[in-house]
Amino acid sequence: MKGTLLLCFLGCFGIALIAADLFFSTGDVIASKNKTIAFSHELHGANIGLDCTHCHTGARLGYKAHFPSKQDCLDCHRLPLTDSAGIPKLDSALQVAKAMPWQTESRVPAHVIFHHGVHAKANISCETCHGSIAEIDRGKRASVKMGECLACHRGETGFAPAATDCARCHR
Amino acid sequence: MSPLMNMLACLLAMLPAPFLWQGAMPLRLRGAFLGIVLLCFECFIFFAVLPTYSLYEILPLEMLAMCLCVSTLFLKEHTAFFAVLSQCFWLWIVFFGTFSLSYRVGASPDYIQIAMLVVGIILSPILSSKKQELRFCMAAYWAGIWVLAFTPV
Amino acid sequence: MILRVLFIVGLLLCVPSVFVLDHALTLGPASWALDQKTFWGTPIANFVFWIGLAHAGTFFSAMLLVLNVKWQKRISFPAEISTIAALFVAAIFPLIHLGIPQRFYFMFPMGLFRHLYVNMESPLVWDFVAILVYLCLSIFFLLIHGGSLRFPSLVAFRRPLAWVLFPLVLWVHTIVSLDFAITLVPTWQGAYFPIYFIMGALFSGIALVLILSELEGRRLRRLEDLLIAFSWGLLAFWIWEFMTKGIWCSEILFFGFLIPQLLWVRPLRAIPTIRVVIAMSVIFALWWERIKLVMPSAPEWTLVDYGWIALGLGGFMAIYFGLRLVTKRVFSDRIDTVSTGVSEESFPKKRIALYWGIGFSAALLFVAWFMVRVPTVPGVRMVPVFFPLMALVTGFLIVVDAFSRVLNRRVLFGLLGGIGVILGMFAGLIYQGGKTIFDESPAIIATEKMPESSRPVDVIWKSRCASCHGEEGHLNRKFVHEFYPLPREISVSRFDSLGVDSLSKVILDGRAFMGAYRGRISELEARSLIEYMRSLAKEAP
Amino acid sequence: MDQSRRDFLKVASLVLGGLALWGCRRDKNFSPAPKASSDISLWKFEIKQAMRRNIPLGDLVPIKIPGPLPKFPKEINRFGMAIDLDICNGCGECILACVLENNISRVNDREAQKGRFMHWIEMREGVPVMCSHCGDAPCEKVCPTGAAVASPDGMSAMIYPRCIGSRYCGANCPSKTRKFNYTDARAEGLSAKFNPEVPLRNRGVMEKCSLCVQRLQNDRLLAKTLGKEWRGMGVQSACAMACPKKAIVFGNWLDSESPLSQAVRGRGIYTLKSIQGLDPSVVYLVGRA
Repeated sequence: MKGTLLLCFLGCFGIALIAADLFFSTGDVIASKNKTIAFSHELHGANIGLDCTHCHTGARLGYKAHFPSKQDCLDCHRLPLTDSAGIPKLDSALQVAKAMPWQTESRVPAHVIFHHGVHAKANISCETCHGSIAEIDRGKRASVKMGECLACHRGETGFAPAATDCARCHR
Repeated sequence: MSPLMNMLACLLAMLPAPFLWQGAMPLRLRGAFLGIVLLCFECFIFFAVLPTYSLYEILPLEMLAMCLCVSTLFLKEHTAFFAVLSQCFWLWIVFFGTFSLSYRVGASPDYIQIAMLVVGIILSPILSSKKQELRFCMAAYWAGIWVLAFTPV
Repeated sequence: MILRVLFIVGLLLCVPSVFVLDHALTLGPASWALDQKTFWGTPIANFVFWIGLAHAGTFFSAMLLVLNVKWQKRISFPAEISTIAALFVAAIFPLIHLGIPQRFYFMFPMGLFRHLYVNMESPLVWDFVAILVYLCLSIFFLLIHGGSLRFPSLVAFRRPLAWVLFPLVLWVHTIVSLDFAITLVPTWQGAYFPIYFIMGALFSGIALVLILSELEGRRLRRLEDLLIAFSWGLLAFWIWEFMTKGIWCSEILFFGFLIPQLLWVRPLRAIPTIRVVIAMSVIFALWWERIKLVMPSAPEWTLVDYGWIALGLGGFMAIYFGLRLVTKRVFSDRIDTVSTGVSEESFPKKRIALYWGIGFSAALLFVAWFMVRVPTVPGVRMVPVFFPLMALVTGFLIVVDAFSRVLNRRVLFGLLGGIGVILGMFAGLIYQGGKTIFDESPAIIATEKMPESSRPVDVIWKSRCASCHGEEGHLNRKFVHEFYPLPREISVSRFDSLGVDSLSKVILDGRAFMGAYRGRISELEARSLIEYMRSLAKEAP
Repeated sequence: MDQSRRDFLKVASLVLGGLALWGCRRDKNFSPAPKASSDISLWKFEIKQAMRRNIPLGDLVPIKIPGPLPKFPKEINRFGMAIDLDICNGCGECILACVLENNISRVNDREAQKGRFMHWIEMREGVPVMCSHCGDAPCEKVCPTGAAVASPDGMSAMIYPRCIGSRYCGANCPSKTRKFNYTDARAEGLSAKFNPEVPLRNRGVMEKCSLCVQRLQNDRLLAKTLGKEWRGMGVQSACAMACPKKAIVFGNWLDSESPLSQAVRGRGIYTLKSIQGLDPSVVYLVGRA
C-alpha cells in the first residue's frame, strides 16, 4: 500500500515534470519570409553548388555570417541565367533594391558572442545549427538555446568537446 | 599556543565538570553557572593563547564541550544519552568551526579529531557501564581527543 | 478577546507594510540603506532575526518532546504556529533583498536545461534549501499535531518527526550563521558563530514564547528561568565577540543581559506586565544585535528600513493570531491539552529506521549525482545540504505513513497524486528556465566589412571565386557550363604570360563575364589570390 | 441601511481611486522616461565628481609575481595588469576610457550623493583601484548561482543573465571593487551604448572590471579561426590604451615576452593589504624589487 502510494506520487511527479518541460520548452523560430525578393536556398545551394559563404561572406571567418549586398547578387545576376519566368521579375526587383536588400534580427542575445568562423574552423557544418536547406527555405532560424550550445560543447552530440567556461561566450 | 597551555586548558576544562549537575539547583542558577564557566574559559584562552592560532575562536567552546562530556560521567542516569549529546555538541563546534575556517584561512578540517569524536559517539552507549574504570577510560579518551587536536604553530 | 485585538492590530500594520513592500520592490535595493561598500542591509538582519524567532516553536515542540520535558505540552501548539508564522515572514526578506527577486528560483539545486548548476559552495544555496525544508517539516509537524485531535493514532508519529526536526532546526541556524562566518568581512568572522547564532535564536525565541503564553493567560516559570540562563550564555558570547573582534555594544548588553536579570527579583517576576516587558527587551536587544552584526557602519536609514519593522510585526501578528483564532474555533480548547489514550512511544521503530535509511540514501544519491555533474565542488562543501535533504525525505515518508493509517485510500492517492503533479510542474518549469533574455533589441545583421587585415586567402577563394572557378580551380561545372562560356582552365604558363598586374586588375575591375570586386577585395588580397591560383594551377594535372 | 451603504461605497471608491493613482505613478504616461543622452561630457563630469570623493586606499603590501592558476594548471594564459605607481599621477583618463569601452552607466543625483557610482575604476588617494581578478577569488566562492565565475584565462568573470543580485560577492570582496546596479539606468536615460560589443546591464545585477573580456574574446576567436596559438599578444585593455603616461600595462603573466612580463621585471610588485593572500592578477608596481 505504502509502496504504491509512493509510486503514485513519484509517477505523477515525473509525468508532470516531463509535461511541463515539453510545454515550456521553446520550439523552432520561424521567421516571416522576406517579401521584397524571393530567395530559394535550394536553387542556389544544392542545385548549382554554391558555397554558403558565397553570399554569407562571414560564415567562415567572421563573427557574423552576414547577408549579401546587392552587389553580391549582381555578381551573377548581371546576366540572364535561366529561361525561368521569374528572372525578369527578379531583374526589376534587383534594379530598385537597396544596397543591402536583406536585413535580419540576430537570434543571439547581446551578452553572448557566437563566432561563425571558429565553428567553421572546427568543421561544424552550417546545417548543424541552421537545419537543412529545405528547412531554411521554410523559414526556420538557427536555434540559439544555451542548453543546445552546451550539449555540443560538452561533447555529448558527437563533436569534440570544446570550452564550457562561461566567459568564453558571455560578456 | 604552547603545549603547556594546551594541557592546562585540558585540565581547566575538566575542573568544573563534577560540579555542573550536583545538587538541586534551579534552572536559572545552573544556566548562569554554565555561562560563567564559559566566560572563565574565554578569559583563559584570551590570556593564554595568541589569536594567530587558527582554532583560537572556538577553543573556549571546545573546552565547554569537553567539560560537558566529562560532566556526564558524574550523572546518575541517562549517562550514555547525555554523553552522546555532549559529544555531538563538540563535533558540531569542531566541524562547523573548521568548516568556516576552511573558507577563510584555507585549512581543511581536522578529520582525525572529527573521526575520533564520531568513534566516541558510537562507543559511549556501549561503554556506559557503571564501572569506574570504564568511566576513567572515557575521560582519558576525551582528553586524548583534546591533546591530539592540538597543532603546534 | 486580546487575540482578536492583536489580530486586527496585525492587519492594520499590514497596510503600511504593503506600501513599504511596493516601494522596495519598485525601487529595488536602492530604497533602503546600502552603498557600494555595504551590500547587505536591513532585510538580511531582519531575516536572521525572524528565522531565529521561528526556532523557538520547534524548540518547544520538537526538542523538548524528544528530551522528555513534560511541561512542553502546555505551550507546544501556539509555539508551532508561531514557527510557521515567523518562517513565512522570514522567507519574505531574502526575496526582497535580491536585486532581481523574480530570479530567486536560480538557487534551486537542480540541473537545468541550460546545463547550469548552482554553486554548492555558496552558503546562500544551503540557506535556501534548509529553509524550504524547515518550512515543509514544520508544516508536517503541525499537521500531525492538529490531525492527532481527530485521529488519536497519529500521536505516535509526533516523536519520530520531532527527532527529524530537532537536529534540523539547529542545522538551519548553523547554516544561517555560516552565511557570515565563512566570509572575509572582518566583523562577520567567527568560527564560534554556529553556537552563538543558535543561542541567540533560542534566546529571542524563548522570549517570544513567553509573551505568547502570557497572551494565552498562562505563566510558565520554566520560561523565565530559561531566559535568565540564556542571558548568561549570551553574555559569554558577547564578551567573546569583544575579546576576538573588539565589538562592544552597550545597548545590547543593557537590554539583552541586564534587564533580564530583573527576573531574579521575585516580586517583580510576579507581575505579568514586567515579564512581558522584559521579554520584549530581550527581543529588541537581539533584533538590534542582528542589525549591528549585518551592518556595523550603517548608511543613513530610509523609511523602508523602518518599514521592515511594520512588515515583520504585521505579517507575524496577522498570520499567528489569525491561525490561532481559527484553530481555537475549530478545535475549541482541546488542542492545548492533548491527552489521548495512545502512547507517544508506540511508533513503528523498525519502519522509522527504514525511512531514515531511505532519506540517507536519497541524500547520498543527490550528492553523488551533483558531484558527477559538477566535479569542481569539493565533496565536504556539500555536507550542509546533505542533512536537510535527508530530513525532507525522511519527514515526508513519516507523514505519508502516518496519514496512510487514518485517511481513506482514495483521498490519499488523490492528495499525493495532486501534490506530485504540482511539484512536477514546478520542477519542469524551473528546468526549462526562462526564455532567452534579450535585454537589448536584437542586433541587425547586414553586410558589413569583414576585418581585412587577416583574411586567409583560401577562405577568400572559397567564398568569392570558387562558385565559378571551383574550389580546386577546375570550374564549378554544376553552375558554369550551362549559362556561360567556360572560363579558361588555369595553367602556370598562362599565369606567367599575363602577369600579376593585369590579373589583379581583372579581379578588381572585372572583365567579360567576371564581376568587379573592388571594395570587397583589397589590392593586396587580389595579389595573394593570384598567388593562390597559381599554386592551384601547379597542382592541377 | 441605505445611508451606510452609500458611505461604504464612497469610502471604497475613494480607497480604490487612491490605489489606482498610486499604481499609476510608475506609468510611463504619468512620468515619461527622460531622454537618454550619449553626451560624453556628462560622464566626464561624473568622473570628476567621483574623483573628488576621498576614499582611503589602505596599505600596499609586496607580493610574489602572479603565476599559473592552481585551478587551471594546464592553461598557458593568465591575463592581468600592472599599474606603475611611480608614473601614475591619478589623472583619471583610465576611468573615462573604461566607461566608454564598457558602456558604464551614470547614476542619478540622489545616488551620486550617496557615492554609489558605477565606475569600475575608482581613484583612492590618487591610485586607480579596480577588481584584482584574484586567483582565489572570494566572490566566486559565495555566489549562489555561479554568476561570478573564474575563467581559465585568469579573469574573474561576471555572467549578467545568471546574476540574481544577492550581492554576496560584493559583501565578501575585501577590496570592495564590485559595483551594484542600484539604478535602472536605461529607464532613467543614464546609459549609452558607446561600444556596441558590450551589453548594457540591468538594474539589480553586480558588475565590475571585466579585464576588457570582449577584446580578449575577439582576439582569441580570430586566432582560433586562423588556427594560431593564442597568447593574447597585442591585446590591450581600454585603460591601458588610454593612459597618457603608459602607467598601466596589460598582458599575459605566463608569457615571458608579453609587455606585462617585461614591465614587471625587476620591479617591486604590490597589492592591497586586504587581498594579499588571494593571488591577484592586477598588481601595482612601486620602486625596484
